[in-house]
Amino acid sequence: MANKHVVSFTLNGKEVDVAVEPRELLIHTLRERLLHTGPHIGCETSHCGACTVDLDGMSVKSCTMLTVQCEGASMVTIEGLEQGGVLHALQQAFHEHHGLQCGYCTPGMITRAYRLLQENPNPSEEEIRYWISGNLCRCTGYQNIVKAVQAAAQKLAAAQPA
Amino acid sequence: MIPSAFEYHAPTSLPDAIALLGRYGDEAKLLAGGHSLLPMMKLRFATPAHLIDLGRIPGLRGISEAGNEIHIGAMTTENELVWSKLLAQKVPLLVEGARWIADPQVRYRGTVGGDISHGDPANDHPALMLALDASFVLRGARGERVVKAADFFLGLYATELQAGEVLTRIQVPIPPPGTGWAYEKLKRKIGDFATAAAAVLLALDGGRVARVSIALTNAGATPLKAAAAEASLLGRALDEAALSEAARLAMDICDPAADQRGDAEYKRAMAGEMTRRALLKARERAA
Amino acid sequence: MGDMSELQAREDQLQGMGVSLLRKEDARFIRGQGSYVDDIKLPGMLFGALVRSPYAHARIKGIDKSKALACPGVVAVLTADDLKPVKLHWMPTLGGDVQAVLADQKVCFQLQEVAMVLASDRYAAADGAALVEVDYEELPAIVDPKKSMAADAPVIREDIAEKKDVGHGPRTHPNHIFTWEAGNQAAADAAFAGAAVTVREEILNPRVHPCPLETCGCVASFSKATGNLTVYLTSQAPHIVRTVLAMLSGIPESKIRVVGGDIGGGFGNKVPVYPGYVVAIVASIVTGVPVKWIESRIDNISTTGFARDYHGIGELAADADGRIKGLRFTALADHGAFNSHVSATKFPAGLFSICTGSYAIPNAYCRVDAVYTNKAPGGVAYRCSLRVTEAVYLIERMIDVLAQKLGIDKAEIRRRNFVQKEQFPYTTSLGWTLDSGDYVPALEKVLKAVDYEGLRREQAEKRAKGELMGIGIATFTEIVGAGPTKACDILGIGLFDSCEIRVHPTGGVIARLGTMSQGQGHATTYAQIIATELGLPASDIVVEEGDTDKAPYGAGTWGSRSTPVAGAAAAKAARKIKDKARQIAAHLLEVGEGDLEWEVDRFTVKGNPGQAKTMKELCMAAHTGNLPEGMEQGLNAVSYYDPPNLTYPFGAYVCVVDVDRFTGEVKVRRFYALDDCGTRINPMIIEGQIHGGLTEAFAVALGQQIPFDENGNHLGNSLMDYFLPTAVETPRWETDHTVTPSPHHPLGAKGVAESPHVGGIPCISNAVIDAFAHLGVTHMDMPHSAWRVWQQCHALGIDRH
Amino acid sequence: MKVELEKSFPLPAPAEAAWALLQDVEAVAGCMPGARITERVDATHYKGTVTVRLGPASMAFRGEVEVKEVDAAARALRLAGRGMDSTGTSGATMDLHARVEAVDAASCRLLGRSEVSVSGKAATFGGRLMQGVAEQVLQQFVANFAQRLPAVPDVAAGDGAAAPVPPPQRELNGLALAWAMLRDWLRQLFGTRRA
Repeated sequence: MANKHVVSFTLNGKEVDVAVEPRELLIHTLRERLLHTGPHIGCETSHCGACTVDLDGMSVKSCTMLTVQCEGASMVTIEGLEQGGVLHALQQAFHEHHGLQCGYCTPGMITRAYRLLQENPNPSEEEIRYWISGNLCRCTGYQNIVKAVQAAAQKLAAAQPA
Repeated sequence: MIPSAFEYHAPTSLPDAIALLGRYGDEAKLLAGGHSLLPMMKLRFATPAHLIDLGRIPGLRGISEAGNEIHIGAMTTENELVWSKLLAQKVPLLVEGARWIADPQVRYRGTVGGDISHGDPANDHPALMLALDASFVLRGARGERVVKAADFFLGLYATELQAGEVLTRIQVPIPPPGTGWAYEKLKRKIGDFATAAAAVLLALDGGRVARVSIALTNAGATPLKAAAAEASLLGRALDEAALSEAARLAMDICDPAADQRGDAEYKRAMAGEMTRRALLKARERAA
Repeated sequence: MGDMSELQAREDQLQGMGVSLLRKEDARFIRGQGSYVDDIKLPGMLFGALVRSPYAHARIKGIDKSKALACPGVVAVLTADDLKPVKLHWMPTLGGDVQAVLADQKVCFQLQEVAMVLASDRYAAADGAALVEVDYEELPAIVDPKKSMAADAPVIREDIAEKKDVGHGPRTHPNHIFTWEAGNQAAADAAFAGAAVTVREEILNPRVHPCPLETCGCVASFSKATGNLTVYLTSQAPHIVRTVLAMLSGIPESKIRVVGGDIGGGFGNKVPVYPGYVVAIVASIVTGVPVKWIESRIDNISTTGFARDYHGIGELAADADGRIKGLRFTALADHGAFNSHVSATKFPAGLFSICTGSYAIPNAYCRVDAVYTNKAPGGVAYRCSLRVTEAVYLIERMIDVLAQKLGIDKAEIRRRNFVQKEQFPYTTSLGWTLDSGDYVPALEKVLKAVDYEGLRREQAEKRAKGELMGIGIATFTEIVGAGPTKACDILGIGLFDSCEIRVHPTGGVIARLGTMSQGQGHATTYAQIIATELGLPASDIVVEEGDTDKAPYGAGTWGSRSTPVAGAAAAKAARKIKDKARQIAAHLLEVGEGDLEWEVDRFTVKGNPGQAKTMKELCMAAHTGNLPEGMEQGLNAVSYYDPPNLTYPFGAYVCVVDVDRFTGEVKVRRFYALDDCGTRINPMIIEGQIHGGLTEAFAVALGQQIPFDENGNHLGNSLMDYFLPTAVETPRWETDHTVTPSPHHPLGAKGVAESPHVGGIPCISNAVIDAFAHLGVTHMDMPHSAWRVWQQCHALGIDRH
Repeated sequence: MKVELEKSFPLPAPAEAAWALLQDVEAVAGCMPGARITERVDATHYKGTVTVRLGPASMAFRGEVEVKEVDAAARALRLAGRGMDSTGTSGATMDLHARVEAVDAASCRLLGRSEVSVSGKAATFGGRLMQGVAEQVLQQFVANFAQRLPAVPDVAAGDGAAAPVPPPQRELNGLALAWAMLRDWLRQLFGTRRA
């Protein structure tokens, strides 16, 4: 189609350029052009959070964001959390505390928790439940997700040089 | 759930944005956080030919103190309100209100200006601003004008905002020290709009109501100022009789639309209940 | 003792049954590397968008494709007329009916599939779909099943109006599907006639939707060169789907490959075959390129696989002490516009006759009348075996109603009616033989854990103050693991399941099964079963499911049948391999097989434990020339397991709620769930399944419902209205267990994932209604949303200050 | 999703003039906010479009209008309309009974009873807004109708002769809504609306 905009942003540390129609949703650009299929589409009305990515230090629902709005942005998706072959503490904790079942909400959930722990490194159970309430999970009942986030928080805190 | 095609504009100055609005008129829509507009576009209820993104205009964000007012840039996000130390200190009602808007992700993107100019009585800021007696700075080709919240909300999705105008700033009078506050919101779940909600500011003098402000969310075509309820409370202690009368008078002005949250009767009753609870909580917080 | 610790070390190394082994499948999911259907991208792939009807009931007077075809990127528009030549405009359903693939002359429910627009990408497809012009003539719609069989009711299914039978016995009205009954009506009536006390209640299980986070979809890829059809799709039962596709398309089943891939939750929604799949497949056959169809969330809730919509009437007859003498349950079942609910041929109302529950009820009768309405077809089993939630909800509600009528404590009345331990196997008056159970200790353990007496005292104090506190109990018995082929089949195919195991020379194992995980952790659980059976470490055991080219035939994963049926097949296949290994060991050790005994991971010579062959050694040996006379090389086996009976897991739950009488809000203060699923294979996974099932029960009891207006318009089909609880609303769950193995299952295991849903819903309802019991309230229909609960408070006048 | 409205409005014109205008379907349609007649099929059948705007949302319906009854003696007529929105995802039907009642030589009352029902997306997502929208549509219809009255050339123009298609009226928009809503709102404040 005519009327394409070239948009540049960094995705998990890499510079990317895409030529998109203004109406193209970020989730489609990520999944179909940039083949980052970690973020998923769950509800399309910005309720479920399966499409959550980290954009300029904010957790955003990429199904309710236009790619053209992302010019110059710095983005992190689930694919960017593992560093040098080492899983992020959250990824490890979700595994160790059985914080996932079908895995569909997991990328969005972990990406959201990643931002939460940067804003609040030592959240209470209440705070975790409140600040992940933009992410729906149909399998786990959240109990083990909360455990996993708490465990990751402790691990990250311990890793900080005192 | 795919929007229809449109032209995208990202002006970097307010005059440019206003010029674009003037050029495209009805064909254009302003894009702030996008969490009201984009879902409507994905459902193809809204099919603007031009989308004007306010996101690249400097100076539309931020919270500052100006004399006896707090000024909030229209593009300030809900989470910025939630985390603002200044607001927590000067206008805690807005922090409490913002905390229960939508969900964390939506609050990162959703803006106070978008929430207000959308003109949806189900949004929370309209009633909050009504309770705070805030004013809105509207900028258009013909310059700037300031409209009181009380004069701004005209009907369902209908506001004083004229074609070609942009809401740039919200001016909130700082309630006097000792003023109690509360936003009591009943909703089905996180992410939902209010079944009913009440915003209250309350000042006591010797245990009697000296000043009170009550506004209701999602109880009619516009946010509602419960003037009669306010009047009934002045000079009285917040006893059961006073609370009941205030709640009843608040319910009297409600004309809620039935939906899956409840029928008109329930929503009216909940508007009364939220008013009562907000008054009680505000009293606890009043000095 | 050193020897013991050495044995223990070997045991630990296996990570077999009983261990909370971390899940093998997590590795890809936590990295965002799962492979769900919408992740699949094939060269030249087209995207299909469905055009759907805005009307619940209307005649199609014409379809104009021209504008859509002129839309950039649009390749084709398919309608029923385009499918007719290949006879694919209608398809058989898993309920014995037929369903329109694309609406043929009329639409019978809102958002029914009318046309599919094929385009280069989903944006162009969406544009094209908006440009297809359909001329409708609106017809009066039936939304309320109670009006469906009225004399003057409009005929919904003109295509079968003349048919006297649609697969399940005689029909009495064009909108009637079937009437099914079980038990002895005369005996039940007699029990009621002579009873000291009887109770009756109308009890609704409203229309809800499983709503997995991933919607349904597929990628169909037909090769004109080879004639091979590959379909990646969201299915809980890939092999059944392949069979249906073969029946439908005439393509040899050997040339059809169905791949399940990773499934983002199913909960019953992904069992049926949906029109979208079929149109995408036809589209690929027609165009010769791959075609992807992905359902939107709104379409998912509106059109695929709803559950329940059972309008029940429960009646119990008892003596003065509350001992139940008779049961009469009937239900009016709203199946929507096509009978596409998934049921075993002989059980059109599923396993509804499990409705005698955990209780010894001498006389029982139940009947279900199913009707058509202008609502979406479906009637799937939402995290349960078909119609078991409805059945258990009825009995667990009714026994509370009976207790209230007699003024007997709700725990006590259950004690008085339980089937006793020594009575198992116990055959109910409706014909099911409960394999094993031990209900009393389970209930007592829970009552002690929550201090039931203390809770009742607190409730009395609260009531004195006018506050509403409710205590709910559910002591349910489930029926899962369909099922004996003599009783259960779908489209004539018996509901057995299968496992094929291949052992490699160095001890690596690959196991393939006919089931399909949607998050249940099969790759881990099955590996643990095989590890224990074969004495090879779970870490070296790879489990594959869902690719019909690789896995042996099976009926899939639904109705908690994976462990009861496929898990048994895995054990059986492993035992065949173990038997061969034993022969090899005897041969190598030059002793008789009878001289060998099994010790964790090896065969040892009785009385001479030094002499042994480990399983690892035997794996290699099986691939050498040094084998017993006439024995073939290799260590492979396949087992097809046809269970002798279903399994009957049970549980005892207690729920405590506080009700805000001014807003109607219900807060679940405490929920204690004790489950008995027999032998526990992976406690961590079991607990996770219970958390999830309880959360879905919470959602159903307190908020889920698919509402319609009088014209059949959806009033709440997005996640704005449809209640999926967030972490904030979801209660914290307390879990517990007892172990009563199944006598007929090779491992003693029963199913578990559905118990918390089936038992949780009545437990929460019972708690909410118990909060009003002292005010004379005996029943309130689900969902117990704030609005509805407030209406009860308002009617009682207790919402005033 | 159905909404029924019954309203009566005073008009500053003789009953005959109002009745004449009422029978001019093109003109009447012209008074409907955002509506216009695009084709006159025959004396009683017309094709047209209606655009309803509500804040950022708007829906354009295409459809037919039929004059069901005309009762000159009672100065009453009945119009029926049905249409489908431009994306094919919503349908709407309207049944309007309108009657002109003389008050005195110079003024009359317009009595309207309408039943509007919508299907599809509009019912699912717009349902809760319908009552409000319908009332605004009607109120603005009457405002436009009253406006037009003096402009009626003479009674003959209404007898069904092919009248020129009137220019499309301004759509139901925020501002127009605002005034009407403001009125309701004020009425609410004075508490006169509570039954």
